[in-house]
This record gives sequence, C-alpha cells and structure tokens, in this order.
Amino acid sequence: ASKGGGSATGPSGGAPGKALVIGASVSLTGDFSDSGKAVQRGYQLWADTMNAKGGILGRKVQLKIVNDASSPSQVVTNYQNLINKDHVDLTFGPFSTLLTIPASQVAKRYGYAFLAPAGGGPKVFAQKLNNFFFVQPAPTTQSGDVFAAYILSLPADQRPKTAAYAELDDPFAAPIAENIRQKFEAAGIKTVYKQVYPSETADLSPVMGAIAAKHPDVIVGGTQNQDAYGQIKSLVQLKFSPKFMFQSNGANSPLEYPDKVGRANTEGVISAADWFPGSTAAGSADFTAVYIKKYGGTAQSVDDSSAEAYATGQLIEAVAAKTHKIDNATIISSLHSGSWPTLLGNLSWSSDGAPNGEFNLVQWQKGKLVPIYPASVSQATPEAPKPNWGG
Amino acid sequence: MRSVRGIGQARAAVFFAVLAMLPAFNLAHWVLNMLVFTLMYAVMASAWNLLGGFAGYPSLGHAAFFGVGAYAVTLWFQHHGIHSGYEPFFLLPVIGIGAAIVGLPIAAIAMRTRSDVFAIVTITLLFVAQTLAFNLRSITGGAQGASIAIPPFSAATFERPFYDVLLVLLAVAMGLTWASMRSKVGLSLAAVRADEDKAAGIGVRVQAVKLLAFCVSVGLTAMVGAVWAYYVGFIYPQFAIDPLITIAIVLMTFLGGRATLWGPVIGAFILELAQQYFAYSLGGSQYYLIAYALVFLVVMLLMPRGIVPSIQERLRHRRRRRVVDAPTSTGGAAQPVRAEAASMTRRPFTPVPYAEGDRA
Amino acid sequence: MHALIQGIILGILTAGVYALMASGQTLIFGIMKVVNLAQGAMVILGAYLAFQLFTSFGIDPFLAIPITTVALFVVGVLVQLLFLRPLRSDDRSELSLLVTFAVALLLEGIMSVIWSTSDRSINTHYANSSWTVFGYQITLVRLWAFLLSLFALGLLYLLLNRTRFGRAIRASVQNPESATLLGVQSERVSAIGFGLGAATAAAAGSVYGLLYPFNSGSHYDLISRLLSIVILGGLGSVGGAVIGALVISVSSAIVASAISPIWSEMTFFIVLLLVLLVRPRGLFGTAARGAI
Amino acid sequence: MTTALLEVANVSRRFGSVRALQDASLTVERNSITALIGPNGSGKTTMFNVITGYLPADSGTIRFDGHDVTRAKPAILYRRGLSRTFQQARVFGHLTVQENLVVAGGFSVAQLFGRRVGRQDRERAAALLVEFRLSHVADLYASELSYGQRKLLEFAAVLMSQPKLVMLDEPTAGVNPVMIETMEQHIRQLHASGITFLIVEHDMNFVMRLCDPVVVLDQGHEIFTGAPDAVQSNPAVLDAYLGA
Amino acid sequence: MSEPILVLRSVVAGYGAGDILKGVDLEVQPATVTCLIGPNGAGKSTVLKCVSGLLRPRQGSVTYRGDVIDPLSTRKRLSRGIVHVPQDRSLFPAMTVWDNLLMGGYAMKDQKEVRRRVEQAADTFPICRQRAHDHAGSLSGGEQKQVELARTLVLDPGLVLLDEPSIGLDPKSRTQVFASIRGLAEQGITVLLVEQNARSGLAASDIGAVLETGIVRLVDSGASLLTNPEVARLYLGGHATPAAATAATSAPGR
Ligand SMILES: Nc1ncnc2c1ncn2[C@@H]1O[C@H](COP(=O)(O)OP(=O)(O)OP(=O)(O)O)[C@@H](O)[C@H]1O
Ligand SMILES: Nc1ncnc2c1ncn2[C@@H]1O[C@H](COP(=O)(O)OP(=O)(O)OP(=O)(O)O)[C@@H](O)[C@H]1O
Ligand SMILES: [Mg+2]
Ligand SMILES: [Mg+2]
Repeated sequence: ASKGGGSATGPSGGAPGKALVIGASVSLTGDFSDSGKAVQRGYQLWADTMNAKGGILGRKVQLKIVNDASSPSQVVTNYQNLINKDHVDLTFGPFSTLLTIPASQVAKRYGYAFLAPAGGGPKVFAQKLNNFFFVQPAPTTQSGDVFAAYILSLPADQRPKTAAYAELDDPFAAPIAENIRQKFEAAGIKTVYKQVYPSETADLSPVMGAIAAKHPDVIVGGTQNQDAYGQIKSLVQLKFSPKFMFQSNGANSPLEYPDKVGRANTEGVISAADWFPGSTAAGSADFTAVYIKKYGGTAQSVDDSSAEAYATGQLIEAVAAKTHKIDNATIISSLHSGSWPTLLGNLSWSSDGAPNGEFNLVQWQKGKLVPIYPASVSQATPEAPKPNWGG
Repeated sequence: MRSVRGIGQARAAVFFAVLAMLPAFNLAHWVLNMLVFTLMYAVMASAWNLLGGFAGYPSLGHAAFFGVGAYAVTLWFQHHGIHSGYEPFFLLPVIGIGAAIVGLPIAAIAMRTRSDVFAIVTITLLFVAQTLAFNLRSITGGAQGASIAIPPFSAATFERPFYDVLLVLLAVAMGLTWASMRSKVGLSLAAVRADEDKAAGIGVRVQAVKLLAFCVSVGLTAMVGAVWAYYVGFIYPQFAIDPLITIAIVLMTFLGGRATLWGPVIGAFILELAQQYFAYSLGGSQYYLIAYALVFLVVMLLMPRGIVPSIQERLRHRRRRRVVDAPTSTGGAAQPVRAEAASMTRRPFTPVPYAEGDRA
Repeated sequence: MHALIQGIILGILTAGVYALMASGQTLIFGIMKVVNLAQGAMVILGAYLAFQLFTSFGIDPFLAIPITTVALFVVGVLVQLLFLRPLRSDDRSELSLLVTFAVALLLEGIMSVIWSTSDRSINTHYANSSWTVFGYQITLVRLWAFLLSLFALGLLYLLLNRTRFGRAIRASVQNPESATLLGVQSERVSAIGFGLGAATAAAAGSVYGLLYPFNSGSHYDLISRLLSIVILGGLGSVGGAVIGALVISVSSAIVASAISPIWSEMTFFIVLLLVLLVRPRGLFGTAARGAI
Repeated sequence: MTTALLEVANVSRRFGSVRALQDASLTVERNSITALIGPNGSGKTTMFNVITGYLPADSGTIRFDGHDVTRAKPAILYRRGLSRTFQQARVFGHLTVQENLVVAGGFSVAQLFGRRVGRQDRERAAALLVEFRLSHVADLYASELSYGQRKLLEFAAVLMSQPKLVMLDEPTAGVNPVMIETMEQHIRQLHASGITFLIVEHDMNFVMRLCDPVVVLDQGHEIFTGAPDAVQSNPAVLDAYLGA
Repeated sequence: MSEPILVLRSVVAGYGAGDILKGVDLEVQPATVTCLIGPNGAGKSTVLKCVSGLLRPRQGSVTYRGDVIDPLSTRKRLSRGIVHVPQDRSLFPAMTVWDNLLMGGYAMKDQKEVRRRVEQAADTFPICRQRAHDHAGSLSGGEQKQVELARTLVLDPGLVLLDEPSIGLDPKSRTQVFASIRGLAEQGITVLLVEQNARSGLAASDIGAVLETGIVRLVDSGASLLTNPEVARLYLGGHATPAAATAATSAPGR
C-alpha cells in the first residue's frame, strides 16, 4: 500500500536516531555529467560534514543519489521511487536543469520540499510551486546581469563600443546573454552580431568565424559547458581575441575549463559565479577545507556547482537548528520567511521559489578564477582589456 | 485451428483482465508509475510494429509524431482550461486522427523509398521536426519548453487515469494488430514486406495498405505522446522529439519479435522494466548501461529472431515434421515400373503406394 | 563574404574528419550490410585510447594511431564473432541494427566505468594551431585529418576492389552459400572485415579527440551523421563517403555562416531528404537489376 | 474491335553501353498464344519489364487493350488486365504457399477487411495446389520450396486472377516435364476461355506445340514473326537461335 | 567396372524438422556422367548439398574416393576436388563478371594460375569477356548461367555437381553445355548432374537415377531409362504431339 500519498510528515517524523535519508536524482551520464558530479560531491560533502558533527538533530544523514540519464521520464520515475519506494525523508533537486519542472511536480504531489541547486529558469518559477526553492543568489537568467553592471560601471573611454552575442539555444543560456544585450543596447553599445546556435552544434567555428570577421570589442557567450569550450577553441584557431570575453557558464568551472581550452587560453575570460574561492560567506571556509581534504586539489579546483549543492544542505541544517524540526512542512514554511545564511551569501525567496539576490563576477587571472566585481567581494582588479590567446 | 484461436483470445482476455485489476490491489505509486511508462512503450511498440513489423517499413521517425501529440495537447490546453482533469484524454482521438492526417502526405513521399533509405529518411524527418520545435518559438516556446496544467488528480490515485487510458490504448493497438493479421490487410502488408514490386504487379493494394499502416501507427504514437506530455507536465523539444524514444520502441519490437501480436508488448515489458529498474538501482554506479545492454544481447543471442518468433519456430518445426512426412510424387496410382536391365538396378524399385486423398 | 569563405574552408576540412569516420561505416554498412550503430562508440573509444596514451605515456595522438588501430581491430573482430555471427543470414542486416546499438550501449557503459563520464579532450601543443593563408585560417589538425582520411579511404578502396580478400568479403555478403562453395571462410572474412571497419574508427578517434571534447555519451551525435553520410554518398561507395561528408559539412557550414546555425542542421537534413527522394540509392549508389 | 490486344512499337531501352532493346516492335493479337523467343541476352525479359511497367522505355510506345500504357506502373497494368510471371520466380517468402495464391487472387479495397484466407479463397487455392502437386506443402513458407516448386507456385498464382493477357517468362525452366504438361493443359484451357498469352520460352518443343505466332528477337530487335513451322526453317533464326 | 568414386549410403537429411532425404543410396563411377532426375521437390538438390557439404546428413554416410567425407567442411571438400554449381543464382550480383570468375579460383594458392584459367574459361563463354566489367547481376538469366558455368572451369575438379545447368539457356548454348559435360567426363572428370530437361540430360549421361520423395527409386543406364515407357510416362512427359500431351496429362494425378 502507498504511504507517501499526501502525508509528508509520515516518514520524516521518525524518531531521532533513525537515519535522515535524502534522495536526489542527478545526471551522472550525458551532457550535464560534469556538473552533475560536482553536485553529487557537494551533497556528499555536506552529508559527511553533518555526520562528523553527529548528524542533524541526532540523526545521521544518508544520501540516496540516482542517475536520470537526462531523461524526463526517468526523472519522474526516480523521484517517484525515492519518495514512494524508498520513502526518503527529503528530496534535493536534479542537476539536469531541464528536468527540474517534472521533478518538482512529483515532489509537490507528495508534499515534499524541493530544494534545487540548479535549474532556475523562468518557467520553473512560473509554476508557482510553494515547495520549490532555487538555491542560488538569483534566477539563472539574471546571473549575467552583474557583467552588464560591471561594463556599464567602466569610464566611457574604456567601455566597449561593439558587442557580439553567441547564445546557446537553451533555457538557461541564451536568456542570460539576452538580458545583458538589452542592458548594453540601452547603454548604446552596438550589437554587431547576434547568433543563437542549437545545442547539438558540435562545431562552433562558423559562428565564431562570423564574429571574428566583425571584430567586436566584447563577446558575450550565453553558454553551458561544451559550447563554452568550443567557442574559445574556435577563437584561438581563428586568432581573434576580443577586449572582453564573457561566458555565462562553463568558464566558471575551475577544473574542467583550463583542461578543455588549455590553461594559457583562459587568461582574462570573465564569467559569473555565486561562490568563489576565498569567499567569506557563512561556512565557506569550512566547506573549502573539507572539500580539499576529501577530494584533493586546491580551493581553485572547487566547482561552484558543488558549493551550491552544499548550500542546499546548509539550508536544511539551518532550518533544523532554528525550528528543531526536520520535516518537509517545516522546511517549506521556514524558508519562505526571512533570509538564510549559506556559503553563497544570504538567501531569501519569493513565494514562487525565485531567489532575490545577485551573482558575482569572476575572471581567469594567471590560471586562477578570482572575483573582480562587485567591490564588496572583489579580490583583484579586473584585467582589461583581455590579453591575446596563449595558443 | 479453432482451438488455437480460442487459446489466443483467452490469453488476451487474461492479460487485459490482470492489467485492469492490478491498480485495485492498491499498488504503490512507484509501481504504477513504472507500469504507466511500460504501457506507453507497449502501445508505441505495438503501433510501430504495424508499420515496421508487418509492412517492413522500419520507421525511425515515430518520435516526431510522439512529439506532435505532446505539443498538440500542451498547446491546446494553454488556451483551454483543465477542470475535471480528463479533458486531455477526451482530446486523444482528435489528436490521433490529426496526426494520421499530418502523416498522410509524409507517408506518401517517404514511402517511395525502402528499407534502410526509408529508415534514414524518417529519422531525418524526426530531426527536421525537432529543429522546427526549437525554432518556431512563437508556437512551441522553442528551447524554453512549454508547460501544461498540472493534472488536478488527488495524489492518492494520481496515476490511475493515465494507467487506465493507456490500457485502453494498448487494447486498441493490439486489437487493430489482431484484426489486421487476420484480414487481407495483413496479408497484403506481408506481401508488401516480402516483395513490394511484385505485390503491386499482382494487384495488391500496395499504396492503400501502406498508407493505412503508417497513419494508424503514427496516430497511436501521437496519442501516447499526448498522454506522456500531460503526465510529465512539461515538454522541451529535445525530449518530446527524442530519437532515443524511437530506438527504444524498435529495440522492444525486435526483441519481442516483429510482425507478431505479442512480441512488441513482451519486448516493452522486458526492456522498459529493465531500463527503469537498472537505471534506478544501478544508475548511480555506471553499471546500468552495461547491465541493460547485456540483457538485450543475451536475449538476442538466445533467440536471434526475437522471443515470440523463436518460440513459434520451435512449435512450427514440431508441426512440420508431420507435414513433410507426407508423400510427394508425380504420379497418382502408379504401377510398379519394371527396369529394362534389372542387373543395373541397385535398389529394388517399389513405389510408395498412396492415394490422392492422402495428401494433407 | 570573408566569413562565408572561412566557413566553407572549415566545412571542407571538417568533411575530412567525417569522411574518415564514415569510411569504416561504408565498409561495414555498404559492403557487409551490417548497420553498425556502434561505429560512433568505437570512434569515441579510439579517442579515449588516444587520450590515455597521450596523458599516460605522452604519445602523440597521430603517432598513437597504429596502436589504437590494432586495439579497435580486435574489438571489431570480437563484436563480430560474439554478437553478429549468431544472427541468421535472412534478417541479419535488420537485426544487426539492434545488436550493434546494444554494443554501442555496452561500450558506452564500459567507457564510463573506465574513464567516468566527464568530458575529456586531448590538448597537444598544436591542438589549436592554424595557418593563415590569404587571411583565412586553416586548422592544422583538421588539415591532417583531411589528408589522413583521403589516405585511409584510398587504402580501403584498394583493399576492397583490388585484392583477393576484398573480393572474398564482398562475395560472402552478396551470396554466402556460393562463397562457401568456392572455399571462402565467410565467418573469418566477415570478422576481419568488421575489424577493419572498426580499425578506421581508431584513426578517426584520435582526430576527433584533438578537435572536440568528448565523453562516453558523445557517440549519439556521431552516429546519425555517419549514417547520413554513408547513405547520401551511396552504400559501399568509398568515394561517395567523401562526397557525402563534403556535401553535409559544407552545406551546414555555409548556412551556419551565411544564415544561421539554427537552420544549418535542417539544411543538411533537407539536402539529404531531397537527394534520397530523387535518387533513393544515394549519390553514387548503383541500381541493382534485382529480380526483374 | 479489330485492334490487337498489345502493341509494342519501336521500343528501345539501353543500360549504359548495352542496348537491350533497339527499336523493337511486337503485336499480340487477341486470343492468341504468342511466343517470344531469342538467344540469351536478346532482350526478351527486358521487353517484358518494359511492357509491364517495371522498367521505363527510353523511347517507343506501348498500347494495351486500346490504351496507351507506355509510362504506366505495374499496378495500373494489372488493373487493366495484364498479369505476368518472372524468369527468376518471385514468390513471397514470408507467406505460406496457400497465402501466396490467395494474395494473387486480386481483391478490392473493401475486401481488404475481409478474412485473411476465407473459405472461398481456400477452395480456389486448394484445387490448384492439388494439380501442381503442392498440397502437401501448402502450409510451408514459400521460401522453403525447391526451385521448381517455386516456378510452379508462381505459375499457379497467375491462374488465381482473371487477366486478359498473361505474360510468362520461361515458365517451364526447372519444371518437371510431367508438370510442364499440366501447365500446357492449363494454358490451353484458359486460351479456350478467351485469355491471351505471351510466352518467353527456350523449350522449343513446348513452343512448337503450343504457340502461334512466334516472334524471334535478336540483339534487341525482332528478326522474325510467323507461324511455328516457318520459324524452324528460317535461316536467320537458325543462325541466331537454334544453331545449325 | 572400377571402384565408385562417390558413394551415398542410406543418407537421411533435411532442413529444420522433417527428413527430405529418407535413405538415399547412390554410387557414382569415376569419369562418368550420372544424371539424377525426379519430380520437383523430390530432393535432388538436397542430395547435391549433402555431397558438397552445404547440408550435413542426419544419418548415413557420403564416401568420396574411399574416404568418409561427412565431417569435412565445404572448403575441405573443395580442396579435394568436389565442385558444386547450385541451382539458384549463384553469382555475386554486385561484383563484376570478371571478379566473379576470379572468385572461382579463390581456393587456389597460385594467383597467376588463376588468371590463366580465368582467361581460358572466358574463351569458352564469350559473354564473360563482352561483359567483363559489368555487374554480374545485370546480366540476363541465361548469360548469368553461362558465367556460372565458366566459373566452374577455373578450378580443376575431380567431381562436379551440376544442378540443372541448362535452366534458362537458349537451344544453342544448351547443346554446347551438354557437349562440354560429355567433354568433362572424357577428360576424366566425374559429373553428377541434376536435370529436369531429362531427355537431354539422360542423353548426355552414362547412368541415370530416379529420385522420388527422398528415395532413389531406380538406377539404370541413361539410354535405357530414356526408352523405358513407364519412366517416360511418370517422369519425362514424352509426348510430342499436342493431342497426346492432353491425353497424358489427364492421366496422372487424377
Ligand atoms: N539492369 C541492367 N543493367 C545492365 N544490363 C542489363 C540490365 N538488364 C538487362 N541487361 C542486359 O540487356 C540484355 C538483355 O537482357 P534480357 O534479360 O532482356 O535478356 P533475355 O532475352 O531475357 O535473355 P535470357 O534468355 O538469358 O533470359 C542483356 O545483355 C543484359 O545483360
Ligand atoms: N531451405 C529449405 N528449408 C526448408 N525446406 C526446404 C528447403 N530447401 C528445400 N526444402 C524442401 O525440401 C524438398 C526438396 O527440395 P530440393 O530442392 O532438394 O528439391 P529438388 O528435387 O531439387 O526440386 P527441383 O526439381 O524443384 O529443384 C522440397 O520439398 C522443399 O520444400
Ligand atoms: Mg530473360
Ligand atoms: Mg533442385
């Protein structure tokens, strides 16, 4: 017989001492697997940290992470199984961003809070689900606005005159660039080229070739992962280096990015991030330390997807600390009020689950990703114009 | 002959009775969810089988029609309210017929090619459809996707309506398959599959049966697409029109056995359950694909023609033993032949005595 | 205009890479009538092997080709002997489609266990080098790939059309019974043939790894392209594979640079559709007399 | 109605450098049994293919039963009353022997939804199967037949429909002589009932016994048309076909 | 009479289920032509398949030059000199005529020798040279048959199994083929022939055997089978005049 139906408090009201099981489906294979795994690392790290501290409210944290192979049917099945077969206590969101909507609906049906560290497109919020919380400082499509703010803050003589936009046709890529373009055009920066390319585009050479021919001052890439690498590779081969190079995603991946485009070619590339090494936000130092301890590398090699995932856990921890309860209804009602400290900064949400904050701007400098804007978080002066490619 | 048919009908009755009663046993949501997806694939595999199995036109473009159904229902209900929750289901017949009508000119053009070329042409159509879904933003919402209202069913019995509707669709698909198999439609399709040119030359209504098979097949597929969209709640071009859907359908049909009534259904139950099970239980560990591929390969190696035909073949052989043992001959009541040079006869010549009526 | 010409140059050079991948496909599909859906996975396997040899031993991906070729040859032979041989001859070409798809999944699974599913790329010092000729950029790796594919295709052509082995392999597919009667050991010949097809994937894999980041799931994107090229060019026609690759890559590149990459995939599919509707046997396929 | 049933006028067809038919003409009168003979490669089968719409002619015209059918497809020709067999027997391997006959019986779109093999079908097929000694294999797949059995099946299939003109391409090749006589008998019967035949055959005895007139094709062009006894004494035919 | 070169003893064979051959006994003398006749579907082609190895007998044995060859593969039998020309189209349709001929010598090591013999065979059947570079599948039925026969000549066999070589041949070529079959025997090559064109077949043969429902019913000299009226009535048809033909056909099977 089905237990999960309607009674979210049933399984989660279990006695202290019983493990707190948290289920999540992430893409461990396919296009999003890099980030999917980073998310998995973040979840795991948080669970380890909690367990080292003796768990939440005396309950050990146990993760159940399954793969959705990027299929919406599978993601529905996975959350069905997590909730109704394995009776997990809480659910965390998937990384495969396109899958957030069907997954959040399943969670909603059974009264589960749905904390998603990725997948904050406009349509997600348009569902107006009260159980949904996007664990980033701002909706994904606004994550590039900070770049526009930076450029427009430059003195007139340093400001770029012409801009080119290369946008991946994806709900979480192209809109970011579009938001920037609106702001740029309003400020008089001329659009010399704009192109949306489909997600299967293996070869970005034609697009980048066309851009190179226009010699824009700034290239804004609304990117995910693969295409971000592809853009840079093509530009290097075409020997065209703009004054400013912004990529919304991919370029903020400290491990993969230099590996894929070559370390020498990262110099000066700008991206947006919510977390960055050396952040002073709540729990950031702890997180960095345990991350390095567990997975090796340096603070530089931490992916911000891991940080976002970790922050998801931090929220649970914070709710438990404040309410001494750890059930879905409490989590939902608590998160809807006030502001909650995480290593991404203080987060708060509107009723549809959209967060109300801002991203940070990061730049590759000497092989490292450093925050350059806004001033409150900046650790280095922006490198402008961007130097030539390393080859 | 009659008894065989009786068994077949009894088998179908039991199958559907069991499936219809299953939800009454208060099955867990996750089980019903799995069955919902399995039924979707069973319907689609049965539908594909009409074209790819019986007519021998291995379409790889069915996912395009799945997408047509998914988008049709989604877009329609962006402008029309869902109240009882059953409205999308009432729209299904319209969607099926609409897809069949859309399919008609496509079939007329694509079915000028055969076998592998037809497969490529149809998969090409699939990509064209996908590109259109991406790029006709004003209609489809492009890469941003499109959402349909959340079904207002209670959480306790959320899956039931979907399950029941799919069961009806499966009954329709299998019923149509069965009806075609025992009518001249099936006979004509088999002739088309074996040798279309010759069939045309001896007066088989090649064009009519081909188009019929195509339209029925894609109509059913579109209906499943519509149910899927409603069930999942949100569609994107790459998932609504996904080549992997076609591939899954084809794999299921071949595994169970092409051009058989039960093959596609059996294939769907094995592969979809295996896929859902392995993806969930082994998904985190990378071994999922290996397990899934091995299930498939092992079945194919043990039963190279698919499950149902391999079993049928074994049965047939047993039956055939009787047939072949019946005599073949030129003569009727032949008299013994006396050889002119008896010394050269190495074996006494004794014709088998038989009468005309002996022949089975 | 400059962008257009640059696009065409890129298209032509990219065609070389695809022609190289498609050459093995033509051999297996066109000659052996096995639709090898695992060809893409084999290309990726070749890329992983080249990646591994490069990162572990510093062997240049081009120099690694002889090693990876042998490895994939063995893989191909095994696939044929284990999975394809048991199929019955009358429906082999259809069933092979499924068996090879399962093999592709199997390879994908194995690769993701060994190398995980993260994106990999082979970053040699020359990976991004290009020459400037009259203001146009010619990427070194693509140029090499282009030449390599011409070489491999030439070799395959000679092997299939001018040697005893080539005749045997064609014979054993076209009429297995008769080939057996003439003393051809069809199974051995087919295994070697399939192995050769797989071996070309090794060469293509090295090049692919140099040009694009890849992961174990990258083969899905490859396979429909490869099939299209093979069909467009005409089954079994080695020259057709080159022309098919050129048509596809150049038309995509032109539309991508002149109109929009959004429609470039579509153009290529429409070109393919039109060609097939007018000439169902592809550009260079020959019509068989059949049974009339 | 004095026009001939089939009139082929100045038809040519080439394959690359091979000229299979060169300006060939042929007339089949109503209710005749016309033979088309000629050496191997003289274009007989190509003539059949061109007439029945399996191959387009490069030039020339074909009229059947008063209609121009030069570009018509096989399906149309069948509907006009033209039925043929193939030199290399083409049977439906996936269908049983019985079904092969039923499917050749011809049926309208409405009949499509009737029984796959109805009682009437079975009875009609059974009679033919008995005559051609195929009853014991009636339920086997046609792909399991021997060469000669396939030829017989294909011939029997033609008898299932009611054509105006039956074109047979080497019907007796590989068929047992006794069966050839059964075939011959059928042809005579149908002929008596008003059906016209055009037969390609290398068995000269068969041709001489059965056919009138005889058309001889050589290198894609007709070199002789006339009565059977005249053929045997025609020097051109002797030289090209029969051998001295 | 010398030792038979080929002996079939109680051979039982079939496809899938059921036996097609139900105990075939047959002896073939060296350097002779033996002709197998019988109704369609009697199992004649099946006998040849058992000899060449395309089909394994279920019971009984096939002995060639004193050795039991049942366990040998087709290839091994070929190397011992057993060549089989099947009944259905046996060419490789998408290969050129010349490549088809070269395939005839596949089993031979010496490629120069193969080329020489191919040239020789092409002399016997001029179509091979005329259409050397065309696909074999584009040839007419009779032309293909000629190429098949030419291909047999590339090897030098000890025993040739010919399955209805005269199918589709025009009268001129047919005469020529039967003459060359006799020629083979005169060169010391043994021929086992299956013919539906039984009169010509038997006329060219030393021995004739009648196969029916998988059993050899009668073995006799070719000439005496031809003159045996019962054989004629049951297997040869033998009625030259139309009137007689009608009479005869109504007799059997009625
Ligand atoms: N598709 C084709 N491609 C190339 N050549 C062809 C094709 N079809 C027929 N031919 C050639 O055309 C000529 C006539 O062939 P056709 O089959 O009509 O001969 P036929 O008179 O039927 O001979 P046969 O008695 O041997 O059956 C032959 O030389 C043949 O090789
Ligand atoms: N591949 C097969 N599968 C099943 N049955 C077969 C197969 N080939 C032949 N048979 C059966 O075996 C019997 C004998 O066939 P075979 O080819 O030996 O006959 P045949 O004497 O050569 O006849 P024909 O004169 O028509 O060539 C036939 O009844 C046929 O149905
Ligand atoms: Mg002919
Ligand atoms: Mg035979």
